[in-house]
Amino acid sequence: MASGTWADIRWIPRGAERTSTGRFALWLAPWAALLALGVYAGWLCLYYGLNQTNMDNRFAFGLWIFLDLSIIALGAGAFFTGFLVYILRRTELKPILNTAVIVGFICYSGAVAVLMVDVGQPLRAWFTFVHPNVHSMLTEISFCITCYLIVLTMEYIPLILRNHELQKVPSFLILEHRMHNIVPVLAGVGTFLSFFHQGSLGGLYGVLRGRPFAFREGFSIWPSTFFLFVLSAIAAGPSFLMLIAAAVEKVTGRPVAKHELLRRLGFISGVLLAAYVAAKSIDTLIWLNVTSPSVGFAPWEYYQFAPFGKALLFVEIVIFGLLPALLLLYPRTAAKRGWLLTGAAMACGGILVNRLVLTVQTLALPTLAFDEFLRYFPSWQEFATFGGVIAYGVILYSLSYRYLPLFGDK
Amino acid sequence: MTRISLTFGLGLATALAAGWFAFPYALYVRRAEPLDFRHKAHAEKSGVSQCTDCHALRDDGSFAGIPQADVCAPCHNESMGKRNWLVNFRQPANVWFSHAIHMRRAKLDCATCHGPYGESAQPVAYQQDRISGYSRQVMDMNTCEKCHRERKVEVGCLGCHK
Amino acid sequence: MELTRRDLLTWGGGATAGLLLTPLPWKVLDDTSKWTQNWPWIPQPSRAPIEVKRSFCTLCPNGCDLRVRVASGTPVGVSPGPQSALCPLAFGAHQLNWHPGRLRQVSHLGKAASWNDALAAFRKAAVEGPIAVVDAYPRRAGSSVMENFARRQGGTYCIILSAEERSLAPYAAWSGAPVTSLGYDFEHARTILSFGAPLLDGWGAPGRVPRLWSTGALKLIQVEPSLSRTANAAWRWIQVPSGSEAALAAGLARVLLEEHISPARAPLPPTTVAEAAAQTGIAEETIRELARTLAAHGPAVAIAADGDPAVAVLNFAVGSIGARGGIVRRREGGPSYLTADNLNGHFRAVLIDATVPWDFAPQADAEVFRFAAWNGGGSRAHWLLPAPGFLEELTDVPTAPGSAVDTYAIAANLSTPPADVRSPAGFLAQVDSALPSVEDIIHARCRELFRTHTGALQGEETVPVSRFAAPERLEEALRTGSVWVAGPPRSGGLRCRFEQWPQPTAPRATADWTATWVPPVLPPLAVKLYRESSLREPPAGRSI
Amino acid sequence: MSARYGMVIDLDRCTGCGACMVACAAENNVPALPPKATDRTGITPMLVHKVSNGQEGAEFREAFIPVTCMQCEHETPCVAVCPQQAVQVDPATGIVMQMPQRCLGCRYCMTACPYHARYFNWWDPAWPPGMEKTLNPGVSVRMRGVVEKCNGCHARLHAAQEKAAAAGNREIDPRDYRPACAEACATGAIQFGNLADESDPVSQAAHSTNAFRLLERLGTEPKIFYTSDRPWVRQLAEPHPARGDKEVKHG
Repeated sequence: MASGTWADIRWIPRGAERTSTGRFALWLAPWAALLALGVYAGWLCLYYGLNQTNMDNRFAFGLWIFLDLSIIALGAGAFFTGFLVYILRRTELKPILNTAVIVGFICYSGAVAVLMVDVGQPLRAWFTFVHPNVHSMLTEISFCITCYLIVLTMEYIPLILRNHELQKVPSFLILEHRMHNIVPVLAGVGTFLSFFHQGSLGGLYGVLRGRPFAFREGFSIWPSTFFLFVLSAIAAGPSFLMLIAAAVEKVTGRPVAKHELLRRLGFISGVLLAAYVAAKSIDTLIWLNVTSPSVGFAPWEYYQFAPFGKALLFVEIVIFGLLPALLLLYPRTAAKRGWLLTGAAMACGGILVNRLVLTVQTLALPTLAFDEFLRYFPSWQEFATFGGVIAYGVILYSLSYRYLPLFGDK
Repeated sequence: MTRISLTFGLGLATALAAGWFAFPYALYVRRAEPLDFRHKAHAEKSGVSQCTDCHALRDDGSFAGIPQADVCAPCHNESMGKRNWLVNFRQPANVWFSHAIHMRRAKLDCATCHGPYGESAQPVAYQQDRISGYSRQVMDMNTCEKCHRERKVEVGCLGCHK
Repeated sequence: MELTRRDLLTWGGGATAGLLLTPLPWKVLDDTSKWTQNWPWIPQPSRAPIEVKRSFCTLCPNGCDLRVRVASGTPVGVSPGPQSALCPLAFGAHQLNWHPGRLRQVSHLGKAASWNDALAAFRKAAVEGPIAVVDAYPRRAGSSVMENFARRQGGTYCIILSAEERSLAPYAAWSGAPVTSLGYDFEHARTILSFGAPLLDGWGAPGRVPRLWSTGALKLIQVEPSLSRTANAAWRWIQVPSGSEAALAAGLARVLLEEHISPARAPLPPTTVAEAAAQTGIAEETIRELARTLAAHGPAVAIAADGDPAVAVLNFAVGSIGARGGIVRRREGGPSYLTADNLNGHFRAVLIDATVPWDFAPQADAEVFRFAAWNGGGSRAHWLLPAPGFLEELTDVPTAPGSAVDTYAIAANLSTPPADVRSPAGFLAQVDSALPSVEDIIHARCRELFRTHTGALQGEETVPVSRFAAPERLEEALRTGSVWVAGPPRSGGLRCRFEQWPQPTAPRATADWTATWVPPVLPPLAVKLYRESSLREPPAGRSI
Repeated sequence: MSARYGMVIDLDRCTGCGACMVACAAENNVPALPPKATDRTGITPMLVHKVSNGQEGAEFREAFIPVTCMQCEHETPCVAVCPQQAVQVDPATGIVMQMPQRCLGCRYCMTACPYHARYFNWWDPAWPPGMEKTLNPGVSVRMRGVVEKCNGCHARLHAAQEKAAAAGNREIDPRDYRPACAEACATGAIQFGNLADESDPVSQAAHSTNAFRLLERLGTEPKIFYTSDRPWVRQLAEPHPARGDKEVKHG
């Protein structure tokens, strides 16, 4: 039953059950601490430079890029659900839409924040918009992500404005309605932008002619990884939303998403994942037998350095690809909540493995005959910075959940 | 409605005023030259006609910039000593500008870039940008690029940067 | 009328809109990025004009010639001159004068002191007893000031031989010629048989053997227990167990003499080829074949890196002593010096020149005055006296050790020294006012060169001395980077008496290219080389 | 007019002394290493690798491979990926120019370069007190947080151009423009010249039978050539991740 300070209570959606202010603060406290640590670590990197990290001339990209790629893929649920609801009119997914938007916003804003610490000269980042190199995947990413972040913000604002305290301000009420009407349009724009930058993130490595482990042939300017990334992202997005919903239920102890909804998401995820696994397998075979040998790299030699052995390839495609797809699609397992969520979790895990291999193994592998396989382990500053982003996400979501009618509470 | 537009307009006006007038004034710090040198007076009195009479190229083609005291010596019997001039046109350390190439090869005259600086009756105040540390008069890259485009002289980054 | 929340919001909206229509946000954005391009804590190079000047590297006795770019009294770049190539360290040498290990202050037993204290102490010592002066770079004008002082004071002047001179010591002993007057005529040799001398790795002038080797005309045979840089690049690497070099030399000599394939005549060595093969683990046939190569592909010369007479003696059999392409005596040569390891007798004090390596341990009970530009640490010196650093003093450059021809050059001082440094010559001049100054000696030497009318000056072009009108012209040319080069060595100018086949001495470790490098510290950029490339380990005993 | 500057490096004449590295660092105002730096966070626009033939005992031999920016001519990996045109191939010289003042330090180009010839300024450049006086005035000091690489000693090209202009010539005198590494090489193993000029000995050497380029099959047309008479050395041009016989660096 709602009980808390008057000041706090009046912001909570009418009739919604929320925990007491005290318990809510207790829940936030550790996350706030983590966020503080992350901010401190980020400041260290900005003030003293990136020598605070364990990256070096060979490992020019490290933990941050890996996790950026991952969370942006997981955040794909936002645009994809919007696409399904507003463009394909799959209204049964509406209950999860708000969560999707917020999760998307968190993932993207978090990724951008980390990127600003990751680049050596954040104050020059805007050069990309003034002197863009149209051939660079990174340019495409910068533009798309920036635009899409704006879109997400515009999708998020009406949610905030739906808070009944804020709606007391008339202009806010008007604004909320106005913006609510354009949300379908935003969804369309978001879909378009997301499609491209999700792909470009794949292209990021796929175009690296100098890194035969990552280099892929493709269609016109886009290497195959471009499409694989889109596919894997929209496959993992719904799964991630399932996990979030489940987590919310666990934490709040209130049913927020019916099993039917989860199954629906699981089904979508499963179908796309299956498609992805098929495409990925074909791509891998072509690369192993055609692309890589053509530039003189004997493909299996990539896999002789632990821990990046052949096993990892199997784990990525079969254990964390095919298997979860089956779990999500096979009616008997899909019917069981436990199996369904396991499948979702493994699907997301598969994305992580894929992004890890592409970012870290590519850099660790030698290219010249006389250079060596190198290892890298992130410094605490790198971990802490990212921990901060996760804390930021949890806090933002918790606040949204507490004060906004995310699951359409009356 | 009128009230809204009024307050809105008020905000607009304040911002415009701040941005266009207060900001430039606050951005630059004015610093005095060690000596208020007058180009015009020198041109008239000493009969110096060419900029290059005082601002010469060295044998290796590098530009001598502001002349040393020995150039002043013939006319000024009292020692001028060494002065730390604030150079209005000094480019930052990462720019390589060759006067030799622009004067000898492109046959530009000084005024093309420096304007009527040589005829200035009063010393031009040195205004330094508080943030970037640049002089306000210093030629910016767009101006260089514009001229190069017009004359179809394509150079890469390191053609002008070092 | 009172302000409502709405008023504030609309005002804010207007202000935001307005601000975007002003230069403010854009200018700030642009300026902050310019700020990152000119961070105030990043050092800026000088804007002063650059002059290219000529001088010589005096960080080791090889005296390579330099083209130095100088901006406002500071070298900002070092390039090889037309005559030489440079060692890796030379390219960072201009940074040494600001090395953290630079000595800038007189110190006595680790405590700061003044030049007057040091002078007083030295004068006292000079009155009380004989003083030994140790120098590792003899025949400079500064050296002869020290030598003069020692003679007048009743003390002793002694030198430390360079690696090249140590390898020549046996021939000096057999011929009676001073070791500083001997050299290798590599320029005319076609085969070099090196017993462990790092010929491509800093033995002698950095450019000398490497250049000859790189043309492919020189057959380089390296005898060494392990694969050194030189062995790796040599035409042949003969791997022998450490200590068996003498046996191989004897074996080769025996073949050469038995088969009469070399012009030389000498009694047969006691060692037979079979014994040599047994000791070295090399097939007899290989030894014979190697000896025939020496004979067929002459002029050939053998180098005993550590001056082991039992190896050096091989040159008798090869017939390369005093011959073209072999071991020669230079025209001018040099006087014979007492070497520091033969220094005996009691000395009240020892004056150590800045060129002496830090591992040199002077006699225990003497008061040690040590000159140095950089602190090598752990010295047993009572007095540490800051000396001029790289290109900070005018000095002349005598013939490089092991050179076949005499040379003379003058190293101009291009860098302004710190306030409180003095050269030993300057210091001694204050003790004994009758001593000549370095300038005087250089003038005198130039006049002498002019008088002899031999040799030529090599600079941008080569000009015979006879073409110079006056000694001043000659000196001017020398001071601006020309090198005086004497005529070729007299053939047969070196006669060695053969006594008997010497017993092998215990092998000494051969030093690499940092051996003759005077500073105990290395240029910071060379330290990068050690740390970031897999090329080599930092040399022992040098603080990098 | 438009030259194609390149190098031919005779690996059989490289003694591995490392003079090219030091000369390069000095010419380009590369800072000395900060104490905490590892051998993978420093700047070495020219880096000499030590390799071996993997044989045992008397057959064991080493070779030294100076690696710098290969000045790729075609589909230059770093140029393609830079989001804000901080890298470009100079049409007049063929030199791949890295512009530190434009760079935002995203390091994408470093992941793109197969030769690991690009270096990030992990540290603020710093020198012992007073040593900044020895900096080369022709080259600006790079700030922390940007990528840099071999720019073909552009300061020397500038000087040559200015000298030519002052003398009233359009073209530079080739003798006035020679990068520090080539100038420093005692044995003349590193030869620098204009590949576009058939009369240039360097462009002739580049077409000799023993000439090769590293990872040639990537198709990036490097302008740094190597020559060697030793087959096992020539093999090193081919990618071969299985060979691990590069000596593990100390430190």
